[in-house]
Amino acid sequence: MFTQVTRDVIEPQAVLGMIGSAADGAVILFLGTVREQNDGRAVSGMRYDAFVEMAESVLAGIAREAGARAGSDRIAVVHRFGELAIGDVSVAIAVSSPHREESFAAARYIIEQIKQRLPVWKQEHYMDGDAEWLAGTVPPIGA
Amino acid sequence: MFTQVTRDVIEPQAVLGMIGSAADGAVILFLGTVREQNDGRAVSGMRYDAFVEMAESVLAGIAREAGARAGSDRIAVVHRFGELAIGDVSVAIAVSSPHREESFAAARYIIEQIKQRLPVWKQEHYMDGDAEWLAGTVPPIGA
Amino acid sequence: MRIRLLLFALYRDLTGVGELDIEVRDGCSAAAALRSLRQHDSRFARIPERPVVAVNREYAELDVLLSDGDELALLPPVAGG
Amino acid sequence: MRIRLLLFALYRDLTGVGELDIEVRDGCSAAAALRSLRQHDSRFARIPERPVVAVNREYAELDVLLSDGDELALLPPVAGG
Repeated sequence: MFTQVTRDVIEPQAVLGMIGSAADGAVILFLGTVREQNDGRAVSGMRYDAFVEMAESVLAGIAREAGARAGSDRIAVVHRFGELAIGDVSVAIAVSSPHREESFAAARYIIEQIKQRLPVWKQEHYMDGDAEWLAGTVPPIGA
Repeated sequence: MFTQVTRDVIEPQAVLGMIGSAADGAVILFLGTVREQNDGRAVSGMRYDAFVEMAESVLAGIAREAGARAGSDRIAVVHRFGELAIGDVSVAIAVSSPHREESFAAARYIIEQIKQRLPVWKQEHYMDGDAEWLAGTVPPIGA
Repeated sequence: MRIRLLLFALYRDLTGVGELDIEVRDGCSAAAALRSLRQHDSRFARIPERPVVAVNREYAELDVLLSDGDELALLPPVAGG
Repeated sequence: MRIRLLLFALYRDLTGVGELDIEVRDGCSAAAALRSLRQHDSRFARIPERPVVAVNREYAELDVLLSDGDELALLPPVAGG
């Protein structure tokens, strides 16, 4: 199991290389990428702010939970922060498991939990020079 | 949209490289791989037989259906046939879309339909020298 | 009329036949072509009486009528992925 | 006692403060520390009265009691992924 919150560019191939096993028949890779448009406004880039130390620990917890549900420890999750350009990968989630149901469910669980609980924030920069922190989600306390 | 039924080794990175767009915030890659064990028997390898010309056309149809549902034409699917070793990728499905729900649903739809409809057959080779065609699924006629 | 028969995977192993051109009654159905085949060629005895078929690379019902030059494929239950 | 305050994203922009060591009453709750902060430092007036907080890098209820040296983070609603 591997989790990381990093300022470095995410290489999908490297994340994929961290999982997989001869026992596994299914591999899922999910990538979140920066879109050129949001709610109809032209986006020039995105700044991700993170409470890095806490995010590392929350992310490790999410991966452990997903692993327990999927019955697999072949899970790698990397979340980026800092300045991202259009098309840049903000998050990569890779899971492998004997059968596909578990991999799909684990990848989905991880991205949903990231959105609910990871102490990370996005500021969109718009083509018109404006910038805005995106409305977020109040994390369930006790999680 | 790209679909292919091929004897060549599948390179996940190449399949991933065929999709994605500045409009998309989510990318899914699903890989099916050959497992070292099935139903408790040690597997040494797998032979995939395919009705290649028909499989190409069925696969293109499945991708089109998934694209219509997901509202995305950023879909690439490659299915391999011939002799595969443990760990080899038998199928790669890549989808990108503005939001993650559509990508997850499209990838899942494509793998389920492949299992129901693609004219492809698997013969498992076992460590004890035995070989067996795996029981399959009767495809829904009219599909 | 003449049709082309294709067999795959288990059905090819059971019959030892991958491809075969056969003569059938003009305008007969896929089911009729298969019945005639099973009667006249013992290699086909082990193929199920009502296999999944494809005509010209599309899944078809067994009662579909064939035309000269059609390609009739006998398909074991599929197992892709 | 002394605690360390951390602010992120919108809350850092609203206050101009990212990190701050503050003196609070011994054994007070996170809520009490925030009330005192809002009364004595006008920069914190624009922070919601009941923000999400983390104490020592774990989400916590506002009525959690603090200890000397604790790290109290004020977290806007999160938006990862």
